[in-house]
Amino acid sequence: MANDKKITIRIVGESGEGIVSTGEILSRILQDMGQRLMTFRTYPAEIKGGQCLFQLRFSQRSLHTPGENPEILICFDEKSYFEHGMAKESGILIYNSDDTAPESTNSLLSIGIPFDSIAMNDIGNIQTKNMIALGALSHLLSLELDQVENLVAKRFAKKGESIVQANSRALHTGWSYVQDNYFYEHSGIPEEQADEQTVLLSGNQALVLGALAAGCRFYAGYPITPASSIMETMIRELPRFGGLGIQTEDEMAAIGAVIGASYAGEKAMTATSGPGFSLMQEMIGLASMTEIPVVIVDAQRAGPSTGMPTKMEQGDLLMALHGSHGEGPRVVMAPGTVEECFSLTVAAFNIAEKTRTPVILLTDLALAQRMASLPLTLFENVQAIDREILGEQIDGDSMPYSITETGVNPMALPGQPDGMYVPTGLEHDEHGHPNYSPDMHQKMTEKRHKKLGLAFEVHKGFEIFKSDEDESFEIGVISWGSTEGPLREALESLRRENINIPLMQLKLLNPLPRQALFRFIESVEKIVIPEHNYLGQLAGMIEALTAKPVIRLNKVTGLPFNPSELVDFIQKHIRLVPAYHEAV
Amino acid sequence: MANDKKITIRIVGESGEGIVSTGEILSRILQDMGQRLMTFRTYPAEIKGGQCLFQLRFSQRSLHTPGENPEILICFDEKSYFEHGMAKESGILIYNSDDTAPESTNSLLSIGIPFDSIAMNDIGNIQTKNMIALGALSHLLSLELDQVENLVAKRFAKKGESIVQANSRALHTGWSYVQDNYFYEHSGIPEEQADEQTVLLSGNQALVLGALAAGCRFYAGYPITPASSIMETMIRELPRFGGLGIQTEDEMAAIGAVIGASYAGEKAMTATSGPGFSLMQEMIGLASMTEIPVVIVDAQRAGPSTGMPTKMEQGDLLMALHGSHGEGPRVVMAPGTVEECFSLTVAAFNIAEKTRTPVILLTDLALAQRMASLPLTLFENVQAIDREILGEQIDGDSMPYSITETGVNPMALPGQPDGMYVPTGLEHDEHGHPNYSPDMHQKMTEKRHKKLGLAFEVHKGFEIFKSDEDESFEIGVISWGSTEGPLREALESLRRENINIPLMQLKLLNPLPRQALFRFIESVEKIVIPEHNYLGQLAGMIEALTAKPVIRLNKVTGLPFNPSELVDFIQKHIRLVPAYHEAV
Amino acid sequence: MSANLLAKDYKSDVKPIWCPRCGDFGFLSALYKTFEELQIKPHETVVVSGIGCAGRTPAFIKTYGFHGAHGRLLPIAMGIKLANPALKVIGVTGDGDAFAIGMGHFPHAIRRNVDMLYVVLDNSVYGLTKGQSSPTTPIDHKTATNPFGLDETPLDPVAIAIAAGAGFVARIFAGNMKEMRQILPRAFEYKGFAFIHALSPCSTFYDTFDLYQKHTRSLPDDYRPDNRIKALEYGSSKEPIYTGIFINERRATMDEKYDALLASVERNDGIRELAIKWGQ
Amino acid sequence: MSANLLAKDYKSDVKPIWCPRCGDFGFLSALYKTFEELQIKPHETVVVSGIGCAGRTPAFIKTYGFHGAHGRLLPIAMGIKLANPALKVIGVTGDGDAFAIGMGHFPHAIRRNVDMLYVVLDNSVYGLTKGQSSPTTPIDHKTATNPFGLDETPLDPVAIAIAAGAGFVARIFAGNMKEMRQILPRAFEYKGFAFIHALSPCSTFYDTFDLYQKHTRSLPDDYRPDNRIKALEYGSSKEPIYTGIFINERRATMDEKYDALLASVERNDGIRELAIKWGQ
Ligand SMILES: Cc1ncc(C[n+]2csc(CCOP(=O)(O)OP(=O)(O)O)c2C)c(N)n1
Ligand SMILES: Cc1ncc(C[n+]2csc(CCOP(=O)(O)OP(=O)(O)O)c2C)c(N)n1
Ligand code: SF4
Ligand code: SF4
Ligand SMILES: [Mg+2]
Ligand SMILES: [Mg+2]
Repeated sequence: MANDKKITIRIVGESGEGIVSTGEILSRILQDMGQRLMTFRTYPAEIKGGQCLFQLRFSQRSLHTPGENPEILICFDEKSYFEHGMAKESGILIYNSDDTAPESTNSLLSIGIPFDSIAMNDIGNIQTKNMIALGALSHLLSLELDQVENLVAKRFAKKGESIVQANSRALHTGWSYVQDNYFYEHSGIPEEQADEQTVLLSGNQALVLGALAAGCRFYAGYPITPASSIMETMIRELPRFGGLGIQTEDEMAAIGAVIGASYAGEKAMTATSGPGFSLMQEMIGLASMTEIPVVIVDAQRAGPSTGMPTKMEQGDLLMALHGSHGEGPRVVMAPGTVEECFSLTVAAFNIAEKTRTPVILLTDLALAQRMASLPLTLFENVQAIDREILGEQIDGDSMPYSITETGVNPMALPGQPDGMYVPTGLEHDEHGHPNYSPDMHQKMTEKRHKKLGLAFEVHKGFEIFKSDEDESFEIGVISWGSTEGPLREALESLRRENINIPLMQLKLLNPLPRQALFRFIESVEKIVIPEHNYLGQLAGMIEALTAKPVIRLNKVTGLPFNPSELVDFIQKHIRLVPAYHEAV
Repeated sequence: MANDKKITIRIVGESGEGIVSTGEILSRILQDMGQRLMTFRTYPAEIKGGQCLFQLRFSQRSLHTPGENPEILICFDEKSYFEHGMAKESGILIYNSDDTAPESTNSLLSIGIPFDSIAMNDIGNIQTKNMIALGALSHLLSLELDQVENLVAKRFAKKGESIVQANSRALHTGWSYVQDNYFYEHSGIPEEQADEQTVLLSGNQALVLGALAAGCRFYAGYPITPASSIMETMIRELPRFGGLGIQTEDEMAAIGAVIGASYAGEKAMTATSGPGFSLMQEMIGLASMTEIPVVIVDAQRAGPSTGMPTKMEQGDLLMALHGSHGEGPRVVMAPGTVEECFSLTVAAFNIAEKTRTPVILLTDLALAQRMASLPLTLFENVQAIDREILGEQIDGDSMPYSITETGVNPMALPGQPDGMYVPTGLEHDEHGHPNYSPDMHQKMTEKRHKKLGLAFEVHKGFEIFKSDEDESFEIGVISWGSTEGPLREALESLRRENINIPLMQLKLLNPLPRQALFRFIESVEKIVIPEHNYLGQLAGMIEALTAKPVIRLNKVTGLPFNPSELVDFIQKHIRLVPAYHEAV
Repeated sequence: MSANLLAKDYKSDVKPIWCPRCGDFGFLSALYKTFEELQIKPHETVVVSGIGCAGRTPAFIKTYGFHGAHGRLLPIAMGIKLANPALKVIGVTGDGDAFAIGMGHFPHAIRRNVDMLYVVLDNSVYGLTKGQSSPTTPIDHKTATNPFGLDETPLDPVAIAIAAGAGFVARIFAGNMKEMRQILPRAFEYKGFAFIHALSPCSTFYDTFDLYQKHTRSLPDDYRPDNRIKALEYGSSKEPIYTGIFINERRATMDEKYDALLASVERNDGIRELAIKWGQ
Repeated sequence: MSANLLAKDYKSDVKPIWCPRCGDFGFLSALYKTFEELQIKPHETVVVSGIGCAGRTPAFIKTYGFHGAHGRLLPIAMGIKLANPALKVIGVTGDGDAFAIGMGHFPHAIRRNVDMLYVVLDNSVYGLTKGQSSPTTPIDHKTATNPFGLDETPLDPVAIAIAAGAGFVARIFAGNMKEMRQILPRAFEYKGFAFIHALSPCSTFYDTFDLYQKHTRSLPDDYRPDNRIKALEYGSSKEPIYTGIFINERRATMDEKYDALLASVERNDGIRELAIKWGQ
């Protein structure tokens, strides 16, 4: 059974050498061949220059991560090798023999190809280096060269016939170079098709699809890495759904427009990253106070300040919960996978509409840019919940902010006769009129917080991964966001060594699924929480909630956990007495 | 011994009737007479209209609160009585007999004075109502009428001779009205002088003095209640100290200018309240990342959003800690008293300069506007710490961000030859050059957090109040900010019933004085944390830190705790099993 | 809803909290009357504001409204208008809200040509926060935050609006009811971003009523609002301070462009199909 | 420090990360040369920037600098100047940073007349974030965020600066070294807020080099920079796009006013005395 085989390919080189497009083309081909993929990329913040990495991994089963050490590494220059080369002995290295050959390779087989001279002398276009590499790769993977050629031709059609021709020649040359000079026994790609139809989408693309599926019809945003592509796609697609997306002058304008549009009846969203999210805080408080449903995506990147705009981090959790003055409750959710970038976005809108509360969706740079194969069924039968509209229910009693059992009132929409009201950021009575009496503030504060509980009617807020029916464990892991993938892979590999560790992945970070959390925590002796931040932000929340100490695993390097480092971490910590985090 | 006698006077009426100026004049007189005072005011957010309250309490000893039920209540209309009247049977009521007499008074003696008719008919100026009341009060307190008259004349001198005259007549009329119509055996104000010289200052005034004493020479701000008076005073006073204060176009400009000024070498501060504080978050992250010392005052008011601009709350603690994206560490401090508005502001600057980190000073509306008698010695021998300047130390090794043992580097100031560097919000290496390598980010993140520990070299971060040498207690209270006063008063009264409860008042909220906290918590069975917010923000922090559940007492009415409600709360909760906060 | 609506029918049951003689009363009353004159439909109208004394306006009007955050009126108003272009959107706020903290949005609302009326009640002071300087406070006027006269040259909102390319720019004085009644209906009829600089004295912190009474003058009868250079000359004159319509030019609005786009664009064929298009 | 400094002495050891043929190179090189010409003292100079490709400038210059936050250049620069008026403060940033997110500070820096040079390298696009529209992108230019041509009328920064009352307003083209070398020294010498609108093409996302080569023209020789109405006429002309100094008028700067105040004011007599003054 070749079913379980996973192959990882890494392409590294200077930014501008076509690293990403080579990776993307290869990914498409493998996707076409019925493989399941997951990708990862990391690149410098500058427009040009700096080292860049694209990694893809494929298999016939769903993947949790884009892999660690590659089976095949393509490396355009020595510098890239040292920054992104192989960590331990493994796989095949293809390097640029016109550059210095990497001194200390750990590869089992090294293939030197003079990319520069072939590109310049044989093809007559230095830009075709990456196509030579792709040709070589195609041979190693025994891909159909025709198919590769077609896809490349399609992608570069706009650049004109001569480029397409040059690319074709480069592909063939690369293919032949390996065929002629090396002998490599490859197993080929399994023929057998994966059982479901899948599509290869990035986290941001899945999120946009989720928003559209949920009924989002207004988008306003401001460019920022890694959220810009959400805006660009929304602006392009929304009109075809009868909606509108705009770029505003800053993030405060973006969230302002979103609040206005939602007040006027459209489901509305904005997306940003850390710096823009900080700027939106005051207005998020306004949405909370006026009970206008909005969805805000924070695609986290490494901070603080401008930080590392092209690196990932999970540093914004506590800001998502508490980033505004006073206590303006918000719902906070975090997808762990590309698939959830779709499904939790739908849930985010549903919760926003149901609770009339801002919902914050925390993704991160790695997840936003990760591509993964998703089953097409995901996009079928999506349930969208709409806010309750005042409609015909108008009677003497219905006030825009009356204190109901759930805390939620139907919304009147401008244009609707007799529903007139004026939302205000001031504390207000049930009519929405400014009111600062002690009682009113206490009651309204309670009302605004109470509504959050309704989120659980849309989403239970967590998922638990455990392989067997054990009832109690020495150690249990709790996670949020994109650490899910490496953790699942790490725990699966521990399980193969008969170490059974359950994982609770939290999807709702506010409100927290308390009961499930308590149950989970009661079933384990020690809790480990790995996070890409320094403070252990979720860890602190769990400790506050459960009064139980947590073992923190914190990594702030801008790069996602590898399953193997998690395995090492856990194995190292599993025998230690739980200790408070010692920093600060 | 009259030493311990405390008298509380409350004046209530419609905003615009001179409630506050009457209270302030009376306070000055009592201050002149060597009394120790504390005041409280609450008023509507509108410029005109709405009910308004001024309360003052005096004694020969320092006070913890402005009192609860007044010994004397002056009430200009019935509506005010119902909003701000007496809760239980006590004291003397002076009411406006031209208005409806309060129906259900709880007072022991009621004095009706026809304020309107006297003012209109006898004095010929309806504005003098409050002076008639002041005259009556002067009689009840057997003040020197001459002295009162002089102070009033001084205060109204600008308004012209005829106003001064009318006021004098009104004072005399009020005095005589009580003398002629009522018999009241008053004990008078103790002659004996308090032992130290004191001054009567508001929280905001004390804070400004602290900033000036610490060496603050640049201020930028934007108007907002209750921080505006800090800006107005700084702008007026700074030039006399060789500095400059400005009003900017918004809060982002204010914090930007402050960061620029501090980079260029001046100690700099801004002050705001919730909405402005939210807007500053991105820039606070920049200060943290670039290691520019700045002091930011957040005079909290009731939130979220515009909220209740003239009411108090403690809702911004978690935002102060985590309000910016990524993890840009800041020091957070909170004065509990007017005295500490001075001393902790000095400490805030000292910590900022020492750690090159933004320091946030959390006050609140009640504290900002509270007046209290402070010993003059407070303002003597203030120790100001200055940042370490690169100066002569320049050598090959000194880089602007080198990773030193403490984490802190001396600062080069523009103008200084050879110290040139470019602070950046991007992650950077020791030279300050942008650098996104995994190692560098991890190290620099650690460096920025580690520095916070130096705060304890300036301030130990807490104070413990306990009356005896007991080593362990059934219950212990932890508090922050202006709940200190009512708590001390509450615990003192419990102590009189032989219930000994220690209080730990936290002054440094980040970093927390962990060791002292652990010691304190180990000495008590149950922890109670009263806060003016809904979530129990400090409570959550303590639970996270100590993994010990806390009994939360939360009040979000916009009004400060009364000692008696704290006593009730504590007595009610003292027998209960600690329970998680049940909301949400 | 068919019966004739009177000015008073547009009053909400919240009483204005303004001080006696506040200029804002004059404007509000002209607004009620204009509503009556044009028989504005309350439920199809949204009055949006920022924070300040002027910003309290929506609460006093029986239409839809939005009392937002300080400085963010324009983005909120834009969102409302784009979500439902059938609504009549009116922004009313103060000079600090509009030209200090809200300044960044002003030229952008203008260049987008959001179809709305934007009235800034300019009292050259911060009223609600009690007397600090605003961007339009004259240099020589000492305020709580300008005790030494260190202040800056005041901004000229009309000049900025013209330079940013606004299609409708006018100035009114809250003490001149007759002229307000003439200008407001024209601003309402204008399709596009209409900016009104409304001189509205603060009787409590900076009473400029007499000053404006004396120094304002209506634009000459032969003034034609179609020339930007001329508009700038008249608009920024300090003596006299002209009131009237400086510019009145029509161009395509954001919602019109958007409508045209919607009419021209192919409809989607569902989420699944989009996923296939992107992902295969 | 007394030896003659050459242009190259002002280069830091950080290499510009800009794309080949980026317009910003041209400006930077003119700046180095102007530094040499004026023998600017590196340690008394601070180059402040926002975020963007243009915003990276300070890193490449061997003076003091500050690479701040997106849109906040002007407040930071003002703080630096007010804290130490002896410093020469130069702001350099992009059109998005300056006129989108940073727009709100622009008229205020102008009216305060902060003594600094403010250069906006305008490529009419967001470079660093890869090709979105900026406030100065022409309507007909399709971008990642303007796929349908729904965009707005571009802002005219020179017109806004003039309307806000700036004392020094100029336009340069990064492809015209000769003229930059003439204008930059004059801007440096100007005491007060000097604004330079620098046309600086983005070779990667919107290459307008040839366009500007063709359409820019220097102001006529007899143009005198002392008339705002005329300045507006020339400054906002689209064909040709004029380069040169539109306005050059002196008025008191913020630091001068502040110096005068400091000289006139009575010194304090200590904190204790102030406490007594307020509290007794
Ligand atoms: C972010 C923020 N900063 C400051 C304030 C405080 N604030 C309320 S209204 C106002 C200005 C009022 O002036 P203006 O806009 O001229 O309106 P006016 O009261 O004069 O009508 C300010 C600064 C606030 N509410 N929010
Ligand atoms: C608050 C915030 N929002 C968004 C960004 C992302 N961002 C970085 S640079 C930039 C704009 C760059 O355009 P421009 O100012 O024109 O400079 P250019 O790159 O074209 O020189 C943006 C939106 C950010 N860093 N901070
Ligand atoms: S303070 Fe001024 S602006 Fe505000 S209501 Fe009173 S008069 Fe009007
Ligand atoms: S993207 Fe454009 S602006 Fe940025 S460096 Fe490249 S050419 Fe210059
Ligand atoms: Mg105003
Ligand atoms: Mg640009």
